[in-house]
Amino acid sequence: MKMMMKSALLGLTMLGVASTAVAQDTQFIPILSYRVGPYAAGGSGYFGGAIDYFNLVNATGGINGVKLSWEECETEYNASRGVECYERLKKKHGGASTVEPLSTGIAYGLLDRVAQDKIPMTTFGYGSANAADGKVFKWVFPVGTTYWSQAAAMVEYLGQKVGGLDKLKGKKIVHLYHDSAFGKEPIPVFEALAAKHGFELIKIPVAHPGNTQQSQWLQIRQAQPDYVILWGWGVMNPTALKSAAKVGFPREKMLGVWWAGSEEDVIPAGDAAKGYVSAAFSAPGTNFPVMQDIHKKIYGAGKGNLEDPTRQGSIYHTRGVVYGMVIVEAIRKAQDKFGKGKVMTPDQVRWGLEHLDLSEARIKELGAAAMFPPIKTSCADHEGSGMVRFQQWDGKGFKPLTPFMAGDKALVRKMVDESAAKYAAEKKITPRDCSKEG
Amino acid sequence: MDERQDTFPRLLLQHARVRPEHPATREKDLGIWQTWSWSQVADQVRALACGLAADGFRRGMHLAIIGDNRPRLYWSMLAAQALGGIAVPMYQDAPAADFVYVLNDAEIAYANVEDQEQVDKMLEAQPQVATLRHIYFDDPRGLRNYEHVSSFDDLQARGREFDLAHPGWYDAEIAKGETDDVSVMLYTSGTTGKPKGVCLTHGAFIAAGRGGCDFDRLTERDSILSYLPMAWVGDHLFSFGQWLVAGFTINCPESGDTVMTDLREIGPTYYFAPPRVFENLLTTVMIRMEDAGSIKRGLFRHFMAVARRCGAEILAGKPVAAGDRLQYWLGNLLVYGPLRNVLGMSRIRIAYTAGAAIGPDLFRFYRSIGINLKQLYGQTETCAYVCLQPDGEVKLDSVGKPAPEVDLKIGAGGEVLVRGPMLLREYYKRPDDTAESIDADGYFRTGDAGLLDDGGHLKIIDRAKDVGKLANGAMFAPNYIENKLKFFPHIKEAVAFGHDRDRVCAFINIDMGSVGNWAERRGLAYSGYTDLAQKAEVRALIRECVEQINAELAGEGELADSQVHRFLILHKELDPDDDELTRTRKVRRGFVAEKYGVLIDALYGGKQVEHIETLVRFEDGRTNMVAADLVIEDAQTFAATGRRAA
Amino acid sequence: MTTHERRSGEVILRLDNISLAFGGVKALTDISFDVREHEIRAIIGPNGAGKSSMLNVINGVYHPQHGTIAYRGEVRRSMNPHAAAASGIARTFQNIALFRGMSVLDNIMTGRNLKIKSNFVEQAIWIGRARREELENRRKVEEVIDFLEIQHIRKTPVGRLPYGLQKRVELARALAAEPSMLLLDEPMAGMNVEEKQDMCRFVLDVNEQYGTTMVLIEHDMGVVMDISDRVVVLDYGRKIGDGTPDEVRGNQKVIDAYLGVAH
Amino acid sequence: MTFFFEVLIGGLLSGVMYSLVALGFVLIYKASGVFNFAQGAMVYFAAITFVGVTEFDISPWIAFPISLIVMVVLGLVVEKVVLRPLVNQPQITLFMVTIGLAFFIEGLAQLMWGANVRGLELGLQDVPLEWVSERWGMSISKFDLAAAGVAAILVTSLALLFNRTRIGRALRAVADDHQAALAVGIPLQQIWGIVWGVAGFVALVAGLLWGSRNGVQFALTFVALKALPVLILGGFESIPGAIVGGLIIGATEKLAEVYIGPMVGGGIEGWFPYMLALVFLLVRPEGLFGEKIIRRV
Amino acid sequence: MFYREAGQFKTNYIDDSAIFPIRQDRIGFAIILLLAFVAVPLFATPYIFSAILIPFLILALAAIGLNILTGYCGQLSLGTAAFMAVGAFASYNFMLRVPGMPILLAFLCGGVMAAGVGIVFGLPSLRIRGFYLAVATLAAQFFIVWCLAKVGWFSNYSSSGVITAQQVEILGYQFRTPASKYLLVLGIVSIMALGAKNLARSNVGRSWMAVRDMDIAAEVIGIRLMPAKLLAFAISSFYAGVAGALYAYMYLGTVEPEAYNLDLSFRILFMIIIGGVGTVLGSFLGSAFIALLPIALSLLVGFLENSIHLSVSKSMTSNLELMTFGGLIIFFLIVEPHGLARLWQIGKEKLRLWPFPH
Repeated sequence: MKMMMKSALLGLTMLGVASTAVAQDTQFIPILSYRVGPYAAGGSGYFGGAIDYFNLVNATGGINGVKLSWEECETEYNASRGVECYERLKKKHGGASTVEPLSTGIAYGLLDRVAQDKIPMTTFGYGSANAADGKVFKWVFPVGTTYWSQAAAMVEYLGQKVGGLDKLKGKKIVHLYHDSAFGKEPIPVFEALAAKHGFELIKIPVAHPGNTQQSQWLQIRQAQPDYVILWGWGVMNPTALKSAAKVGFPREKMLGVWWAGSEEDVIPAGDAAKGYVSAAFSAPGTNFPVMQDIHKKIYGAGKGNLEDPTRQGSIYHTRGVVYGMVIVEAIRKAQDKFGKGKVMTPDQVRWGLEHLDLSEARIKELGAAAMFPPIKTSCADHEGSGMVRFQQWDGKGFKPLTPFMAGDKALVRKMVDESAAKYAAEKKITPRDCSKEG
Repeated sequence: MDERQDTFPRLLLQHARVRPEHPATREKDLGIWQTWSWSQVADQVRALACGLAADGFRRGMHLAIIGDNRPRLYWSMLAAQALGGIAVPMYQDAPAADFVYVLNDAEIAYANVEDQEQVDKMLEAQPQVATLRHIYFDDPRGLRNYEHVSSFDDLQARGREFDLAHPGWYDAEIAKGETDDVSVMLYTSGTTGKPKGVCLTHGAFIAAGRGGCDFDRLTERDSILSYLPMAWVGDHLFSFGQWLVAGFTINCPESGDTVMTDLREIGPTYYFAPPRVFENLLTTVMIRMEDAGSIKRGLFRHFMAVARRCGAEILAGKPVAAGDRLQYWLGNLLVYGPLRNVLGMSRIRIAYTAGAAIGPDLFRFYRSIGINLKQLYGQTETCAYVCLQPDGEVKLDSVGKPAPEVDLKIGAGGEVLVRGPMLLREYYKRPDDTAESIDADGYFRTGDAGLLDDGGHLKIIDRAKDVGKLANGAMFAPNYIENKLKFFPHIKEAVAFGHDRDRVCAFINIDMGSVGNWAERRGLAYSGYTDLAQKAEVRALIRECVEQINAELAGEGELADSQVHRFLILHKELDPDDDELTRTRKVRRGFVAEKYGVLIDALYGGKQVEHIETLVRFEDGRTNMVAADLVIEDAQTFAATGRRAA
Repeated sequence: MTTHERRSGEVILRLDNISLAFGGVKALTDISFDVREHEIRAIIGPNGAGKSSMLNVINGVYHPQHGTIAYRGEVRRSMNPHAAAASGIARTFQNIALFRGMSVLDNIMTGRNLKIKSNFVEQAIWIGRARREELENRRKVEEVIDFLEIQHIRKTPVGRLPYGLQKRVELARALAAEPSMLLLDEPMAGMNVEEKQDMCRFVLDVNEQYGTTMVLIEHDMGVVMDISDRVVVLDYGRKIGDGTPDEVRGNQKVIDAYLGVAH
Repeated sequence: MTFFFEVLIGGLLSGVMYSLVALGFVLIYKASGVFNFAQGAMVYFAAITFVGVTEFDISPWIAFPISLIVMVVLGLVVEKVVLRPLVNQPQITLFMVTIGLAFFIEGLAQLMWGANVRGLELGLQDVPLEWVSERWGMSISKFDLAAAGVAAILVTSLALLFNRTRIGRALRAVADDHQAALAVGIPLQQIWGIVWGVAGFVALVAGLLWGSRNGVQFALTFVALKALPVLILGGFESIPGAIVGGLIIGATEKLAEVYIGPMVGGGIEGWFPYMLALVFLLVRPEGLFGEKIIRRV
Repeated sequence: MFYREAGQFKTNYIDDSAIFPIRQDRIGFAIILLLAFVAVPLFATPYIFSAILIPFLILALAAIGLNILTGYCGQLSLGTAAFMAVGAFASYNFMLRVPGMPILLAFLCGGVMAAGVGIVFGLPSLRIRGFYLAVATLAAQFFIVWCLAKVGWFSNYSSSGVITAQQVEILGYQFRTPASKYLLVLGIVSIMALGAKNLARSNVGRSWMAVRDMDIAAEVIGIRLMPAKLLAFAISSFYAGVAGALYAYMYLGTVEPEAYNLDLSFRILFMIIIGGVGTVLGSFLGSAFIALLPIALSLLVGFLENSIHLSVSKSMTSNLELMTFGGLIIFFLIVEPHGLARLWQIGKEKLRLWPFPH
């Protein structure tokens, strides 16, 4: 007991002492990672990828000479701990440039805080879709794709599969979703598109954690849908695949959200996962030059972040690398405007995120051609792409089915604006006038 | 208004005028300290007095007061005095039979008692006490169906009616009071014979109280715990005389069981206890410290050593080395302060002990942890007011200097003689005794043998009549020896013999608590006092003590011949119930010598073992026979060292 | 004791043809007896005779299958504990049923819960009526503490007390309710002679001081015969004797079933 | 109607899986009065240990005994280090300590074997039985049937252990009355050790079955939550209760999700079993197989 | 050692039943309050406010709520977080739908709603007890969170079921800075803690403890079990509800029902077990322990990494953190099963009796 109190005290006194060797002239990025708990596999892959890329940038001279620095904090995917991590890291090492919690719950907890602290937050491929409206959400960047864009793209893809969107009429599509904010997010878009294209949408929720889905799949079998969209998370995904196999529903007709589209989601299902299709906002693989560089320069030097090096090029790892690239590009963009070789302030980084212009050419320069879609953000549009590609699991890896493609962007944009406006009204926020922004 | 402040009722009225809201009396009752201010006390006393008057109590009558320290019993004394009556407090734990004599002697007609227990005793005594007619009780519990007794509440109710019906009567009665009126009659337990009623006047007690208050600068802000028998002169001086002189607060504990807790709660500024209380306290401290962890014990030992080295000196304001001073300061923070606190003594300004000699170690212990413990010297006949130890002049072996207004001299045979306003008026109905105890010059013969040292401090050696001579003519002061023995925590009582004999022998009573604890720590099993007392280990333990005082006596001149050659440990504890001790726990030497003559013969006859059977009386009156074979121990003696007095 | 006259009054409790069974096990069979106001009524009988069940029926812990209970003129099929408490029946238990996590004072204070009128909001704010009631009740409780002479353990957690004192605290808790009838289930079980004497004194004092009617289960025959006015004898759930101590002592059935065997 | 039976049978079969987990709880609760919340963590630990061992190219037939030894040792260590010092503490304290234990075991499992999600193939395909589908148009999973078989074997052997062996009798005595068992000289601590060992074994079996079904991943710890309503329904101390409770919970939750779910927006499986158990308890507080409690005064 | 109790006597029952009957305790507590209300706002950093102190206080409030139910009334509950969710969502809806609703009143109403829901889920406690009841409260946990997510009205039909707390404003003052939020939370928590303490020391609290310690005896002395238990559920849920509202309004800002998941319930249960069941103080100590331990551990790990350049992988340290957390809980319960409050009490007794051992 005495010992413990002592160590607790020791820990507290270290609050002040725990400075690090990180120099002041670096661009600091807090990493709110989670490497324990139910989502540890995803967290370690994703943040491993980001850190690998940051290491690569530092190894090759930084961003115009500015090195990146970062510090990790374990959130356990828990909102409260995530907030604490954010608060702990936000002022460190000259201040956080940008933050990426990779958790819907934590992102909500940070929503007000980042606006207050003026630190841009990215929510790569998750979170609230209305945040794509930069007029209302000045500090939030769902860069790449939101759930709504993804939902639209899924319908687009299914339209292609049946031979045109008009052929969707009369088709039955099941939305099998994790019964949470995450799973319910795309429903408005699905409903709008169902109305538009005339397909029948059957919504079947799965209670958290989703480790039994017998009844849902019996219902699905009963309904005999044409397609099942799997909007799952964690253990729900392999369970869905297994249960699909159990009731004999063809996996080829299952279309997963990208969080249901990683190796971690299909491997536990074993053979039951073969043929399953999922969305993705980045392409996996180790063949991209940037991945090769990471392999050689970082893992070759023994500095790789993944404990299991064979996970290089996996879905989560490449997502993390993509995240890293986008952030680095945003900082580069900001440097272009505010001074090369300087450490950017969070607001400058925000400007960079708002003026991203990653053309195909630029992406190729980065050694990531076709790894992720072109992204061009603006004051009003914090998403910048909305493109998704589809991939199929063949038992060993995900094989691309389509190039990056988008759905009904106009409809999605309209819904985003409406939703953001409602949010602004509720929160009494006056939207920015983007015509006046530089 | 009468401005004279020469009787207690007048003092009461004075306080009620000057400090009506100041707390006068507190009693822990129903879980909290019920408080009465001076004006409330005055009001209560008025009602009591008028009630007594209504029931026919008149000037010159005696009012018996029997019970634990209760506010209404203290007020009863004032009520009696207000009517010109005389309060006669009695020892509450005496059996009914003992009361009969005193009740008759004092011609008691009215008795204010505490509770059912005392009422029962009064009723038991009543058939033999022709005068006793009115019995009033404080606590009505269990007395619901008693007839011919009345509660204080009823008495006061009658009093208030009487007061209304006779306006001015009460004030007139107080005005009639004279300072030379007898205010209280205290019975001396008397080491021999029947108790004598000592008649003390208002003036005597006020003089004694005022002298003490001035001497120690007592004010109305002080407070005291009143827990000693009300019939004892000490309590009467501190909880009554000084209370009314200084106007401070007296606090009555909840019950006998809770005195220590109550002491701690009240945290009095002024404290009075006979040595045995201090001794018991110290024993508890030491026993409780035995169970402490080694660090704490080490800390305690270390700082107690520091305190022994310099504590008393620091208290006396004498120069002490800076290092010691620092250590003492630390010790005060870590040990003495907390210790005073747990003992309930952190606020004590002045503590007195009297009634018996106090062991130097004991005395020094309290002074060294920062408690200003002093001794006083006096008798019932002198309102317990003869000598006081002035602050800064506290000597361990003296009882202090003559108090203000006290005229003291050493008479023939070393007897201490005193004269002053605090002297008794007479022994009630005993002119012979009165004449015998007060000489022609008005000096009272204290009966103690003592001597004045160079600084004018009085040192008491023994009772004058007890001081005898050994067969070789050397001085023999049994009390002196006994007290030395009793200063050992293991020894509770001792009786030394030697007058007209060739050497000194002694009876010993071991202290059950202390020796019992000692035995337990050694894994010594025993079934009770008798068994424990006769264990060889215990005898060896006591022999060490005896030999230690022999060594001391060897260096004390004339007393070197008084070394204890042989002793035995009695098979039972000397007990007031068996008449072996007085109610104030003084040994009745003659009685004991007679009762245990066979043992004395064995001691002097050189026997090694002696059989004895004794009848023991319990509190409830049952008796039992205790028998044992007592082993007699021989103790080593030492050749006289030191100077031999002229 | 100078005057020891008891004022036995009217019958206030009458039990008629009470039968109680648990599952198939009969605990009480067709028992009838009454209790008069202010009296000390003892229930005796060998172990398992159904004595405690009887008390449990009186204050509604058990609901008998047959029979009626008339208390102060009101006839019921069965009591319930709250109604019993509200109508002035208090009790103590054979196995001490004190609230072990609370101090002596708090335990006794719970005995006064029925006297409290303030609601929880007032109590949370701790002013006005709530505080006044708290203080009034505290005073009442202190009187009980004083009565039973447990001042020195007032703030001690009950778990730390020796058995005898716990029994006394339980009695105090029952007394705090100022009951008109007190059910005592073996109040002196497991006590030494001195503690028993004390307890006897308290029981008698309570009876005398407050006129409380007592229904008492006790094993110590000396005590029972000494202090009770009338005695009911149970054996195997049936009544085999009823009357004054002397009558019961002379009853052959009782002697056979109980006295002869037990002593 | 076919659909109803299909749902019912599917539910009963998945109920067996719940029972398997509940069994671990019951064993420990019965013997030592501990409500072992770490049972879920033990299931995860067991499964990941098994998979981890097979990753060293060790055959499952060897991996199984290895994992079994690991689990038994874990159980013994837990009993000795964690629970023995807490004998005679209130149940809630013991319960809390097992939550702490759950954290510890989860951390240990991930530390030893990494947080990676793994598949586990027991050679049993989780596909419909063809002849059943053909004959009645119902899909009954082979895997579920096999799991039910395993559970049946496990329960039978536990029942044998409890009823036929000396240890079993001692176990039952301990369950009935700790003090009395101690008094007649049953080595209480040894019994507790055995029970924790057996609980480890049950956890391994449950871990393998659940792992092969959903993959071996952290979420296996959640299966404990599925077992809790089974426990309330069946009673904490009853092995048959765990089995029957599991079946009832499994069947009703599937039926409810299918038939009631759509009316209220679905996703009711998370709370429905609890509500069911709750309602059941209100009617019969002593549980399925409990005896009516007479509260003595 | 620092106690000087001699001379502190009580002359009336008010003083005798005071929360801090000992003067030194009163002084100590006054110093703590002074520190909390004055010194901390002056010196603490925003990080300390918004990441440590605010959640610590809010969770302590929830722990007080659970302690009322579990610690005082003896009804084990695993659904605290759900009642917090009710409070949060109710407050949100009162703010949203009642024009001009003062925020404090909204918190109060949120608490009252939670109390109502608490009563409903407390009803089973009349029939079932112990772990059975505990598991039954899980039904509340899952059902309430499901309900809040499922019924769109609760979240004002937000597509994802998420609510965004409105700006907190009292008498025109907007609580934006961490320090101001901290002070508001501290004020609310202090007042409610006092209320809980008052309840605990008056008849309601004693009735609860009586029910907890021996329900039959409680019934026999006239305590009605149903009102007592339901009141405990109601007040407990009220506290949880207010805490939940504060959690949404003063801490997270935007929350989904899932934020009030079983994990949170368990964390709060931990708090009272580690802190001390049946004491208000324990709720604070437990909250401090559970809220600060992971932070302290991760800081410690960070410090070790930086100071001795331990280059262990991050997942390893994260797992070690988790194990240490679990291990410490085990260790703690073994060392002092009655929690930190008991430890404090023992320590205090020792200091009061110093230098005596007992």
